[in-house]
Amino acid sequence: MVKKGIMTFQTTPSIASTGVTAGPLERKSPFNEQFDKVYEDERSDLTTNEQGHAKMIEDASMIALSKIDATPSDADYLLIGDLVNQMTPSNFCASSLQIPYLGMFAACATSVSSLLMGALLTESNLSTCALAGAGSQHNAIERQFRYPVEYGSQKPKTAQWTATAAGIAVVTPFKAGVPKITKGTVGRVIDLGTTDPLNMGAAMAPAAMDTLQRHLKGHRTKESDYDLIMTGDLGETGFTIFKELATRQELDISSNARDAGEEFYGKDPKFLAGASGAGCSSAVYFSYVYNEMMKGTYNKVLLIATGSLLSPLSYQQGETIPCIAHAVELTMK
Amino acid sequence: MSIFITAFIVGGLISVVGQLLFDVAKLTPAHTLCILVVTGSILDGIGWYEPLIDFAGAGATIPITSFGNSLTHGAMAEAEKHGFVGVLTGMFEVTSSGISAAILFGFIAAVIFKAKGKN
Amino acid sequence: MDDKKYATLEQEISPKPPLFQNIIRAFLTGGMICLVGQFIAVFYMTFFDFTERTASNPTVATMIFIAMLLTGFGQYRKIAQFGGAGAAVPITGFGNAVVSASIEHKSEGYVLGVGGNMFKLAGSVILFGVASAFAVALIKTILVKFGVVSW
Amino acid sequence: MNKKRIVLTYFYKKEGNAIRNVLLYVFILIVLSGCARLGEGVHIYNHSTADSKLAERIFEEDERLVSTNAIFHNDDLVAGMTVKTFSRFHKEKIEKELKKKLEESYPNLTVTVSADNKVVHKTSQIIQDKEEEQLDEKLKKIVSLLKEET
Repeated sequence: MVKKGIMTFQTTPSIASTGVTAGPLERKSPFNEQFDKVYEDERSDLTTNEQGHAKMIEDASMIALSKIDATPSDADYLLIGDLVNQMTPSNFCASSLQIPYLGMFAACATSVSSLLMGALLTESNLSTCALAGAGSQHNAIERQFRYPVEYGSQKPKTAQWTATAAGIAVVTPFKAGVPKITKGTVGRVIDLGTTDPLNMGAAMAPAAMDTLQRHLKGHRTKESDYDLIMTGDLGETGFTIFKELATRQELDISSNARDAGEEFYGKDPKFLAGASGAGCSSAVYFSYVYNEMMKGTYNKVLLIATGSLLSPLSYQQGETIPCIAHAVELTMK
Repeated sequence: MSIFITAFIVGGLISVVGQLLFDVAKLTPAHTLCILVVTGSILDGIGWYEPLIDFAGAGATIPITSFGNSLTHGAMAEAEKHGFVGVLTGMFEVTSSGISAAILFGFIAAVIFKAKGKN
Repeated sequence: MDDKKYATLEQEISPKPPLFQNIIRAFLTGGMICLVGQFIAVFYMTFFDFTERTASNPTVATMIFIAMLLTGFGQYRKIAQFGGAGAAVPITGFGNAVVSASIEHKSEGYVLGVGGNMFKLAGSVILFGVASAFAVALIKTILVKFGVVSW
Repeated sequence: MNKKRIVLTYFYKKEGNAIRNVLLYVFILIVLSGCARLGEGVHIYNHSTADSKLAERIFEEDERLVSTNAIFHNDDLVAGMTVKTFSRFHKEKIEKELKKKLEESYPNLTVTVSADNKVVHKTSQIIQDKEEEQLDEKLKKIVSLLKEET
């Protein structure tokens, strides 16, 4: 049954293992303990930020594969993405891993869009081991979208800090004892005319709400069915708006909704509204959420990763910020 | 020694104007700085900026407005001597120590430093 | 939900910049930087052969040098987050814009990276400085020729 | 890895020291710039044949001045003056006015009047040290410094 982006996976592809790497600053994160590898150096001891970025994704992939005793030659597909121009870090990572590669781009929602793609390939019997995930590196992304890292500009409280992290999940056919991908919803691009690139949370919140509503309606489930509904990187401002929108739609998510970006740095005011970036949602989803599901804390989880599809060119030309959100439902059973 | 007090106050007030352009007029830093530079240039044209420098010293020479002022001042000094041709030649003669210093130190910094994502 | 309705909702929920606090901080930071500049100017006047007029050049250069060090050690960003326009408006902010862009683009090499991107942020200030200086000098020259004002 | 961290922490410590040092220098500057001056009022150092009384009156009568250091030497009259805070806006005007007055009173002398900090400082030094040798050269230097434009 596939209709208007509503997906149900009959064979329940499973996430056999995950690998998460993070930069040195991410030690401040309350999820720090859950990360598989934390670098001492933000460039992973390489010369440029972009090389460090590629290395981080590569290491995450290798860690994820090693957990199921596999090597890159056992993997069928590499479905990864990042935010740098033309996704070069992902491309270089794919070049060194030599796994058949499909570049994925949904900005910060790449973690879920790649997971959905991995599940589709597995569902249709085309893949037995697909790597899905995304990464971001603070310096490389800030320079891409905003100002040079050392440039002094006063950021408002709504601004978010791009996380240095990468998260990779290995999607395999049904496997007992690990989280399974049961449902998914592909988001629509929602653009409510916001133009402030330093308030991305507010731009993305309506997209997250649209996808949540469509997911609940399309799969005939209720918001209270989920142990956890986790949005990607709305940040403090965006998440507050998201909850307000939910109240207006008469959805009660006060007890089970959380936001990865808001919590990523432990609500440290130094990081303003929280974390953002493709690495933020994938790191939290594939470490904390995955581990908690393995422990049995959560059984049914809805992950809604949000992404703002802007470029420095588009907002300098005065365009609005179009946003997207993809949802994936995981169950432990 | 009152020059130190006036420098502090005038420098602070020019910064406050910048902050108002940031927060109230919602301008980007680049737009704000351009407006201030043009303002400095115009103030020099009507002859108000030099008295301000006399009054506040570094309070008027350190803000970016002085950049517009020094360029305009150079151009006008040449224009006073040579008329219309002076406006043009003046433009090529005047430089700001700010630009040369920024170029030189920017290059040195690029040799020495690396960008860090620390918070 | 339409654009306008959402815009009001967003305005309601998004935290406003604390205007009063920002102004105080900008005043203190901007004032402090100018005060340091004044000390440097007095230093040059006292120990070297500079008058009030001529001291401003070495003062500006020294301030940019300090801005370079602060930028390189990652401190200027913090000053700017605290002081806002107080750190952006003084010439040190201009220095910071140039230095930060240079450091950032070092990875593309000294010619294409540093040379090509140094004025990425500060270039507009130079453009408008030079253009407005030209316009103002031209207008003033015309006015003087017509006898409306004198030099 | 470890070594790198040690180097980094060293730099951070250095940074703290650097800031402290800057503050120290600033403090020294205040002390130095504060003490090398003559106090308020008119200070005249007459090293010529001219009568300085007239100049003294001109300076004393002008209410916008805080202090004046005037040096008469051969054919030169060099005066450095500190102007009241809010009169600094009209510094140039005051300089011109006084220069005109002095030139009228002393038609034989070359008059240089300036409210520039540097001139005040230099003239203070000369008067305090009661300098006689090389006075000519020193005065010429002051005048030439003032002529520099940028």
